[in-house]
Amino acid sequence: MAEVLQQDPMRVTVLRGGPGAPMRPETFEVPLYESQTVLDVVSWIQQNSDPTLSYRFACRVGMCGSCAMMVNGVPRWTCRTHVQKVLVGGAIEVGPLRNLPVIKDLAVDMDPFFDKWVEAEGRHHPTRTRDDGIAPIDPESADRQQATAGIECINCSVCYAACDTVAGNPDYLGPAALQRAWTLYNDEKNADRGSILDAVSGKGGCHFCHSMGSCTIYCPNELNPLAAIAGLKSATARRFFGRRDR
Amino acid sequence: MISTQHIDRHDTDVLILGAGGAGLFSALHALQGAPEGTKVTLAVKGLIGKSGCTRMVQGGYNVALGPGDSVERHFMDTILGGKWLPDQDMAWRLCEQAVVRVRELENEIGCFFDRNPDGTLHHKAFAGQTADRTVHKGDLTGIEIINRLMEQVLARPVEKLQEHRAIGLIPTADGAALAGVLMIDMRTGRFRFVRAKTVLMATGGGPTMYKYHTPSGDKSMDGLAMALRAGLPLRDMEMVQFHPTGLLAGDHTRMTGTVLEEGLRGAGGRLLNHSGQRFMFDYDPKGERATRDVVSRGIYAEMRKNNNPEQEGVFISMAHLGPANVAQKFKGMVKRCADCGFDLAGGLVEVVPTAHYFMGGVVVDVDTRTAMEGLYVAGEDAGGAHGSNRLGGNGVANSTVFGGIAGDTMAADIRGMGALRDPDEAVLEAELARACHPLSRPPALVLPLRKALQEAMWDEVGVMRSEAGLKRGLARIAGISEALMDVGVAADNLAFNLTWHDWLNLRSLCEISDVIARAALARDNSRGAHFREDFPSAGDLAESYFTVSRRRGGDVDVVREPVRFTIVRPGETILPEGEPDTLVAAL
Amino acid sequence: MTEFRLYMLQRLSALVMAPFVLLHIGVMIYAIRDGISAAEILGRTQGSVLWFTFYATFVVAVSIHAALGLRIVLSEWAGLRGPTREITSLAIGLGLFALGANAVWSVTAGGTS
Amino acid sequence: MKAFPRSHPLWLAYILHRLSGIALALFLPFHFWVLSLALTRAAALDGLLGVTEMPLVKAAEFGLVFLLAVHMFGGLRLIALEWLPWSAPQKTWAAAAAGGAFLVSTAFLLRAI
Ligand SMILES: Cc1cc2nc3c(=O)[nH]c(=O)nc-3n(C[C@H](O)[C@H](O)[C@H](O)COP(=O)(O)OP(=O)(O)OC[C@H]3O[C@@H](n4cnc5c(N)ncnc54)[C@H](O)[C@@H]3O)c2cc1C
Ligand code: SF4
Ligand code: F3S
Ligand code: FES
Repeated sequence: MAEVLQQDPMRVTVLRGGPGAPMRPETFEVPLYESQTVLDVVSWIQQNSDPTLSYRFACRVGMCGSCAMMVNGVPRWTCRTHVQKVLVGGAIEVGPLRNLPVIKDLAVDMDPFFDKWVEAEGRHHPTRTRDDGIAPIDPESADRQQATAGIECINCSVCYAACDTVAGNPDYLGPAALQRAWTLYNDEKNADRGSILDAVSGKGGCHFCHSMGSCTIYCPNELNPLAAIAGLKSATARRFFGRRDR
Repeated sequence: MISTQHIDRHDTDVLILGAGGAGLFSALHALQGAPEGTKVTLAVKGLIGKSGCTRMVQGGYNVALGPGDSVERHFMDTILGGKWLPDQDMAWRLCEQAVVRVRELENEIGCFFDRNPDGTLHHKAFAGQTADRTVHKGDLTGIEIINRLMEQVLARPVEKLQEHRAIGLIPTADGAALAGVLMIDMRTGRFRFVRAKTVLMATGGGPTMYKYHTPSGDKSMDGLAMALRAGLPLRDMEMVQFHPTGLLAGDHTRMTGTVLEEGLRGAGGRLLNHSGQRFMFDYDPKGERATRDVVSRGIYAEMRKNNNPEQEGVFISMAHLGPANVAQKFKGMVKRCADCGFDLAGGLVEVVPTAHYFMGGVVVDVDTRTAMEGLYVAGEDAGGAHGSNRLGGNGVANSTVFGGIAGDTMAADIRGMGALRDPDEAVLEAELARACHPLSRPPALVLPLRKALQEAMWDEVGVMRSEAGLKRGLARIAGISEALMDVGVAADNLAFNLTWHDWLNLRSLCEISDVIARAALARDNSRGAHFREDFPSAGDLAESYFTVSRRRGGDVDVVREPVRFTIVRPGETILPEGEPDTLVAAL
Repeated sequence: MTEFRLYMLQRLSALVMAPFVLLHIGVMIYAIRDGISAAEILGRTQGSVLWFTFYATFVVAVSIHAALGLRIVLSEWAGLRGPTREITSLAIGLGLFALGANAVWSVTAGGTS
Repeated sequence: MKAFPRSHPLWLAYILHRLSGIALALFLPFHFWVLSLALTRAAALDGLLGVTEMPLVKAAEFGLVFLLAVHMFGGLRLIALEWLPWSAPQKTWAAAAAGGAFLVSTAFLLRAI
């Protein structure tokens, strides 16, 4: 079995609270192990030290995108963040994900994030039915490559937490939803691409992005929402100058 | 004390429990098929689109669309893989409808599965298949399926009850039909009773009562435990599939048990024992490429030989294939290991068989109806389609196919249903009391008991079983269940109280663990995932039976029922004469 | 006006300004070489239709551009929303235009030609 | 709690652009006012322009041209990024913008001294 790595436990400061209870830091001592993630640390506290600590996870392996938190001020998937990577002087700080309402302690309400996903027309608009065959699509075509670039987004909201435009503008759709719209815009199976451009040109649309790029820097999946949003801006501008939608 | 006075009451028409492939598909189909104005409610223990295992599907989705493949061939593979135990009508429905469902996923839901250079769908062959049949999106197929489904559901008028945990199926006073479901709004800690004309249970099973397990943390057999308490018959409950290569990283980390993908062995990955020797050829001529159950037993046997608590597992080694090559071919897997501190491409990673999938489940008909009016079951909660073993790629096919069917069926059945039914208040009260049990006990840690159950199941009811072991297992489970009743949870703040839910998880797991052990005792032969060291032979195929477990009074009884060979009999095939046994080129 | 049109207006006004800014900086560098005097400036600009058009276009563009730019800053950093924000940024635009027009007029009106 | 760290080139380019935009918008009314003095009170303008010889004011002037240059190059970079086909080396763009700005402003400073 894995050994406790050192005598001294790490000091873990957790930001706790929620609506009705102002957020306050609380520090715990947690034994340090080899191969230990931040999610393990938070779980250790709940399972051994303070049973009322709230947080969220599901898959444990970076697939579901429900365990993101602020770790030392940085938004991260906690299940895929090795403690050794973030330990500073034997301590770490964990807080709820930024830019979303806190439900309790480390668990945030992700509904605004998904409402915006829907608002950005972030869903397939069919051109075929289940009675038709599968559309033949050249995987190397330029459009498909653009669509493929952002498809592995797991909607973890890390980019959303990293973006200062989201922080300042509650209407802003945010990097992930806009990236999804760009993916669909380039998907040749998707109907009525014009409606996607309409959906991202509204009061919280892609034009509010200041290309600050924190989304791209912090996306744990190495996706590039900045580029996707730039793609949307250029598509809308092209349409403005009278070029047809593809 | 919390009483039924404290329950929020809520009504809907169609209630769906769970938001995996089965739950989400049923929501879409119910909306498509039900009369105008029908209210559809989705209640889920986690977040929509984020919880459950459908999202974690890596390998892909089996569908007979590949070159030369046919529904008949897919069906035969499923029956042979299930060692003649599947319900043949369900298996047929699965294979036949998978074709429609994949087209629906691609064309209506918006999934994009990998293509060949000529633009057609790419198919690969999972172990145990005789054709290239598995469609996939890289090795993140589940993310593509669930993200696309989730978008469609979120954009439609579905009532969302997220982080609502179902805790009890509440029948009508006469017990003839289901009235509704009791749940906990986990965010507030309040109870809510939802009446519905039809309820789909799609909570996804999840054998997380084993020391090593792959499913997501929200799955804890709640659905099957509820069904058991409601007196429904459960079949094939002894059938727990182990994946041979789960990560072993210590019992302090949630990474332990998570899957290292099948493709690693397929590509030539080697398994080495504690002394650095390859061993799989001692167990099977296919070596590391043998089927999951065989490799799992091989590893288990090596572990037992070594019997060293300091170094429990075996190792997977990829380096001989060239670390750079491995890092490129298995990018996601290598990165995942690296994030957690392991070098998969160049070093050794310790692995162990890990409980992966639960073949057993509620007895249903081919339209997902159960013995209780108003209750439907689909996905991993339903038994029958896989028999004793699920083929890789048939899991997500099963949940999406039968989820859609459940939606259609509920939409049709609801037309003939009158008013909402009233619950049996006595059952409601009993379920409430069950959930509140720990709140009036002195608080203690839940974790040690969870670990104890996981050890007991791994030791006695795991990869290899015997009568003596299973009996020991039953005694250990009973002891843990009893101890759990003395573990309390502080009741001062029930909002998002994970510890209370840990307690409830463990309660469900104990209830179902007991059934698994009993069903395993009742099967005195070895089929698929179920291996009895004291009965290693498969028994007479023509006399195949499946187990049905059911709670009557306080006790669970297990009976054997003969498999009905409605489509094909052992020794026969439905493939046309002259069809080759396999279309997959031997490696 | 839709947000998208405002965005286009802001970007296009910026593009209009770009050559002006370069030219303006160029002129400044040239002018400042031997120190600046009012007479010098006025001698160059007064009565010139060209300079008038040059600076007038700049003033129009910069009023639009800066007002729209600050409109976003005000909403993100000062939390201004709805009519408050629109009126404030309109005032900024008009104010800049008024001051700018006055300046252009002062510098280019009168003189010979 | 630790602050959210933002010190990567793209974010710095963003904040530089925003602050320079705001500073320009604050300076512009003053600039217009100075010019408007031209016609009515040429002497006053001369007085003001004379002040530009003082080192402190020199530095301020340098700062303003720097701001204008920074903002313009930053803005052009943004528009290129948004409208021209996206190219990956983003950071190069940002660096080039700052570099260009610095070049122009030093040129200005050198000539002015
Ligand atoms: C790591 C991994 C890899 C896999 N790879 C493959 C593969 O390549 N191919 C394949 O075919 N199959 C694969 N499977 C199996 C496949 O994922 C499952 O068979 C299938 O997804 C089950 O779908 P489901 O809809 O029944 O359940 P799930 O997708 O698990 O969903 C269950 C839902 O029920 C909810 N729930 C649970 N309890 C409650 C409750 N009490 N109240 C309310 N809601 C509740 C959960 O939160 C969740 O939303 C894999 C499984 C795992 C774990
Ligand atoms: S783009 Fe990246 S960071 Fe943003 S939600 Fe998707 S996966 Fe997460
Ligand atoms: S961080 Fe925000 S401002 Fe744009 S480039 Fe990314 S969305
Ligand atoms: S728990 Fe799923 S991404 Fe971390």
